[in-house]
Amino acid sequence: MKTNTLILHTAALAIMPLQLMFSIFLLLRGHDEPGGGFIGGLVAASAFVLYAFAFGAESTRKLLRISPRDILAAGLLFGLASTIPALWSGQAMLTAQWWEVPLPGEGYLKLSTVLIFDIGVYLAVLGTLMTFVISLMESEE
Amino acid sequence: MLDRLSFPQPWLSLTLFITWQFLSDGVSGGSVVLGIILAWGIPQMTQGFWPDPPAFIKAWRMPAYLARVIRDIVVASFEVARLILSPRPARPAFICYPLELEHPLAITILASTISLTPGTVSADVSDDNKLLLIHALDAEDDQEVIDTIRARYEKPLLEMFQ
Amino acid sequence: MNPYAEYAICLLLLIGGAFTLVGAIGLARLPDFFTRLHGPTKATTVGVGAIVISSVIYFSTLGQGIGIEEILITAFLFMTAPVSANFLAKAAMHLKVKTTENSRGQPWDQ
Amino acid sequence: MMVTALYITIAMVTLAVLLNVYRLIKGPDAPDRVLALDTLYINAIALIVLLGITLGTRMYLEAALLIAVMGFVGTVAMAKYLKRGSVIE
Repeated sequence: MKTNTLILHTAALAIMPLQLMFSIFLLLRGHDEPGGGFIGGLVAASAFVLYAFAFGAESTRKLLRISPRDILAAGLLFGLASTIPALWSGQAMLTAQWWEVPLPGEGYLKLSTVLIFDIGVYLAVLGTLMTFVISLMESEE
Repeated sequence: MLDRLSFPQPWLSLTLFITWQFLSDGVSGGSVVLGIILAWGIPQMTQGFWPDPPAFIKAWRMPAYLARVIRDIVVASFEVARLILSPRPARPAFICYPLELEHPLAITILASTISLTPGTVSADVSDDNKLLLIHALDAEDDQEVIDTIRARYEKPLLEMFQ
Repeated sequence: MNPYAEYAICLLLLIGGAFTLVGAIGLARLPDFFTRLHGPTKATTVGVGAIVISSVIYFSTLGQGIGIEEILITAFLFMTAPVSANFLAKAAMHLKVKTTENSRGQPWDQ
Repeated sequence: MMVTALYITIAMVTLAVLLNVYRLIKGPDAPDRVLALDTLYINAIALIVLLGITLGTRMYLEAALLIAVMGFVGTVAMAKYLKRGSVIE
């Protein structure tokens, strides 16, 4: 059965950029306000799922460029990497470390192992959900 | 390599950048840098899938159209509220609306407008993008509904997407 | 607080609540699926839009700045409501949901 | 005065939620139930915004935006399921 998905195509293309931006926003504000890697990854995954509904599994793979399994693996690596700086300075594993990088103009870019861990969670959630959805779609075809 | 560094959809990039400045509570060095990265990166991901842009969009006509749609939405909701609360049974009907617009983006805008305005919901587009199926909550005459939509919404959109 | 802002907030809140309620009444009492579709797409979207705008006015008179989140919520609702209505209508036509006797015309078979 | 208006609005939205639940339980066909769920999440956004005004905080607005984003994807997924008999393609 073929249906005309014109409206969904256009809507997905218009809504996706907003969802992706919102997911990055949630990821970055996770330190001291509600938000964080998990929910950010969920919103990003929902953007790609909407895209997959409109255009199919094949073009979603093309859009992601990297295999969703590799995204998941990269997320786990980031999570592991965030534990090492604490060991370096002789503290217990996963203790948060903070660095402040001065920016041109005023203000500091605050970097921390918490952020690296959050990015890891973000990528892991995104990778897991996209692995589910894309392989389910391909098994149906 | 050069096209990797360009902004394929300047309007989308600008919208994303401005929205990001508001989201991150005021303009600062970090928010500008991140905003530029986002405004560049997100359109890069999706640009290949947009339909070819129409030759020329008269974007300055958009505010007038939006103002008309918002006014109609407010009027429409009072009309629908009256219909829902009145004891008289409504006369629902399915109407086939022949489209004059051709560009997918224009058809989507028209369909969304129809869904949000007086007593009509756009239900489907035919496979050749020539017909729009509309469900009207209370229609005395099919032709009257078609004429209203043609005059109020499709004409301005046709002028915009030439 | 500025009394005019307060009147505007009250008015928008009451309008919003009334439309949300009317949308739900339409959903509960109209005869068939396609007529029920009209309640949520129009009345409820407008109702929630009015409530969200009253929130914008309230927080900006408190001096907390104009909230981008509220504007994003409104924009998002107005972008998505027609799309989901369209999708549900397609699904209902595919399942050949019954329509009331007094409705004219039939959805074409896909 | 504003507090009164706020409470009246909350009462109206709550009544709307109850009517939606009635349609969710009764709704003769599956599309009716999905439509009721769609309306429910929009009403939940209204309730969260009203809660934010009552407590005078803007902290909950992100939650409302999140519900708007995820609810839409959920409705599209369920409509897709109804159309094809399976969620995916």
